[in-house]
Amino acid sequence: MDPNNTLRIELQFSGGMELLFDNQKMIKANVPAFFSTESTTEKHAATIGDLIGWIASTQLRERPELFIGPDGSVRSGILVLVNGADWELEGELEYELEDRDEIVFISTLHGG
Amino acid sequence: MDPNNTLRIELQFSGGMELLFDNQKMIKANVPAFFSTESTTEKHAATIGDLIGWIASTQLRERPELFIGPDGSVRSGILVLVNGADWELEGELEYELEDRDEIVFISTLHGG
Amino acid sequence: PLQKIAKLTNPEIARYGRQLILPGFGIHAQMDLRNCSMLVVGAGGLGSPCALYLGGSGVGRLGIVDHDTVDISNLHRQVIHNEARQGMSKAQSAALSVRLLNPHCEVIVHDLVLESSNAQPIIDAYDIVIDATDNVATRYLLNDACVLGGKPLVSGSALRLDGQLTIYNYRDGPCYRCLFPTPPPSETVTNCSDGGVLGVEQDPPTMTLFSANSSTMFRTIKLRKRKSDCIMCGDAPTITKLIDYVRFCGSSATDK
Amino acid sequence: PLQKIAKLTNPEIARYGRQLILPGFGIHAQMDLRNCSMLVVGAGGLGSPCALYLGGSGVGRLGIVDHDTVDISNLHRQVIHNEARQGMSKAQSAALSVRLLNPHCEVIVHDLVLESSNAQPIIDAYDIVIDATDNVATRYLLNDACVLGGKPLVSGSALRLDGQLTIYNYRDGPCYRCLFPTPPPSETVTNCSDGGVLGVEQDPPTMTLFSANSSTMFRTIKLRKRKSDCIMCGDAPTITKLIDYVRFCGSSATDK
Ligand SMILES: [Zn+2]
Ligand SMILES: [Zn+2]
Repeated sequence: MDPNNTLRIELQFSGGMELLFDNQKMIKANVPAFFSTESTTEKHAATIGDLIGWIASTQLRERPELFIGPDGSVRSGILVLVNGADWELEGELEYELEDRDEIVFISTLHGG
Repeated sequence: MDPNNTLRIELQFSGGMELLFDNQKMIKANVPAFFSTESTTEKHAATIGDLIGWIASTQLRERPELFIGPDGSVRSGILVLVNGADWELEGELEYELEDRDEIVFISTLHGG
Repeated sequence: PLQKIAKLTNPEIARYGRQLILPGFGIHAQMDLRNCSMLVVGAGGLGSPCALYLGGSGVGRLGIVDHDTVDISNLHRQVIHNEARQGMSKAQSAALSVRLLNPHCEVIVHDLVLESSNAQPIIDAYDIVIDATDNVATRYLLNDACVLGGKPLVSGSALRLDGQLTIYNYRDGPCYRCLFPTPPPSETVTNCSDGGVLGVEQDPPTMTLFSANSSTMFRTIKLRKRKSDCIMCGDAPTITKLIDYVRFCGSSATDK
Repeated sequence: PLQKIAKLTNPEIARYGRQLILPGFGIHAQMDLRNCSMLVVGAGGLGSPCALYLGGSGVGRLGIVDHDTVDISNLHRQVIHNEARQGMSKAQSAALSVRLLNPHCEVIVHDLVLESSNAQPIIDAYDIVIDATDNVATRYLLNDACVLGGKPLVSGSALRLDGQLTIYNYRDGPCYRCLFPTPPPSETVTNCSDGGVLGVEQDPPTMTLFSANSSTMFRTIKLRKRKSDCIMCGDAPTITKLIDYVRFCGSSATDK
């Protein structure tokens, strides 16, 4: 395992999320394949939890609090899809990213 | 190349085509990977043209003339998709099938 | 409750004949519609087509909830109203249009703001509830009242060129709180009321997304099942009656 | 032709205000609508929402073609009409509804059957043509007249629970004949007139499919470009005026 590896992840934004990302509905991102485990020097395979932090610090142009919550997950009202399915079916924050995964962030809408 | 090979092809039917196939919208078919070339003993890799003939003779329960035309292509008014794209972009009848291809047959609708 | 009937009248058969011969629909589906009462909450952008098509198709009883009045700035997309009805209650105006279209549909006007104090008996009187509103507090209110009353909740929402459609609390699928346990921060909620979507929904639980400005305009998402630890619809719910939803959702909840 | 205006009136700004503030829409798109004339062919199941929403949204001039009259069996889904208008021309009835919704929209009634003998001047008088009809012969007629007149053709069709939406003859995309050079055998054509779909379309050329009874309800298909050998829109077209479409399509073409 080469810790310099990156994973090719397709990020998509919908329901207004794209406004936080320069109005991009899709970003092809190279995401580190490994992240440091807190308070140790060990590395672990990248999870969605790591991805959310990584996006907030590297991709977000403005107001990260509209994307990430105080607990490090997405803020409430955002649904995450892993390859087309609700992330709850995939383990939520613990899901380990794979090369070429498609991760979608959808903000719930409230227009009637 | 093993001439006994089969390809796993997902057939889909839409716009009323499914009525010809016992109302199945999707059939996972094992299609021969090679077909005989006419008037020789040689075999060639399966094309969509071969697939259409194969479907008409093995899958169709009734009235094959509603599926296949006199020229061996689909009858007029049917659009064929190869992995989500108009088959004209892929070479129409000459397209060589690949394992796990998705081929969709859509009948044009005329309701208003 | 709506009185069930055993067969359609001849005028009903003449009216719905084209649906009756539809493969996969037919007389049984028409009877199900006829013996069903539905509540459309909101007679705005989403509520307009919703009420028109449900009323036209033969729903036996259709309730329409809205406290707003018809304004000229609504008419560009709230097509169930018209210019002469400016100032009329939207629930009244929508009911008028449905009755003109189909006098066989019993239309009930609820010209009121749905709140914790009045929602439960209204919801309980219908078989299916359709959320066509535009604010977060009402979404949680409708969700909780539907879970408490055991009613499926069809939830539509639209903003600009995006739309979302989900059925909650239906056939072991999730409720709104299973997906969104806590309301979004108020600064993330925009109630622009512009856009539009309408559709149909299925097993397994799915959400349908519509986006007019992306290359894949539509997608269907497989959703989680009901969460056993949901405080509303889970195995040991802690919410057993309606709460204060404006407070729960924060100040933005009822802003327009 | 429709007289172009340079700015919206104050009543128009009040009416369309919610659209004007829509990101990605705004005043320019509204002016484009206002200075655009569109022809909706067919005031039935697809024509109903089409005419209502186009009229409401601010199209400057809206033509409606239909020779049928309103029948009780239409009302379950042709929501632009109503019970009191039984027997009235559908084009008239649709025009009435659009005018009630938006008096700023100039509505023109074409109470006639569109044929080779009369189609070209009517098509030529509009900027965009919308095919909401239910028979094959009219689809080819509209396609050919739109290619000859250089008009984009928005084509919707619906049958049972399926729907299809395509823009033809637009920005180097295909015409209907590029996709379907010959009409389908008459026994394969069912004009059940039941179902429904409405949507939006884009570059590159695509077809949007809707199916209410499959797990993936919607899909968007990338279509071929204009075919250089198309007899209608190709580099050397052989059809240079309208033909006999009923004969071309066979006996089933105008059956309902
Ligand atoms: Zn729940
Ligand atoms: Zn062409």
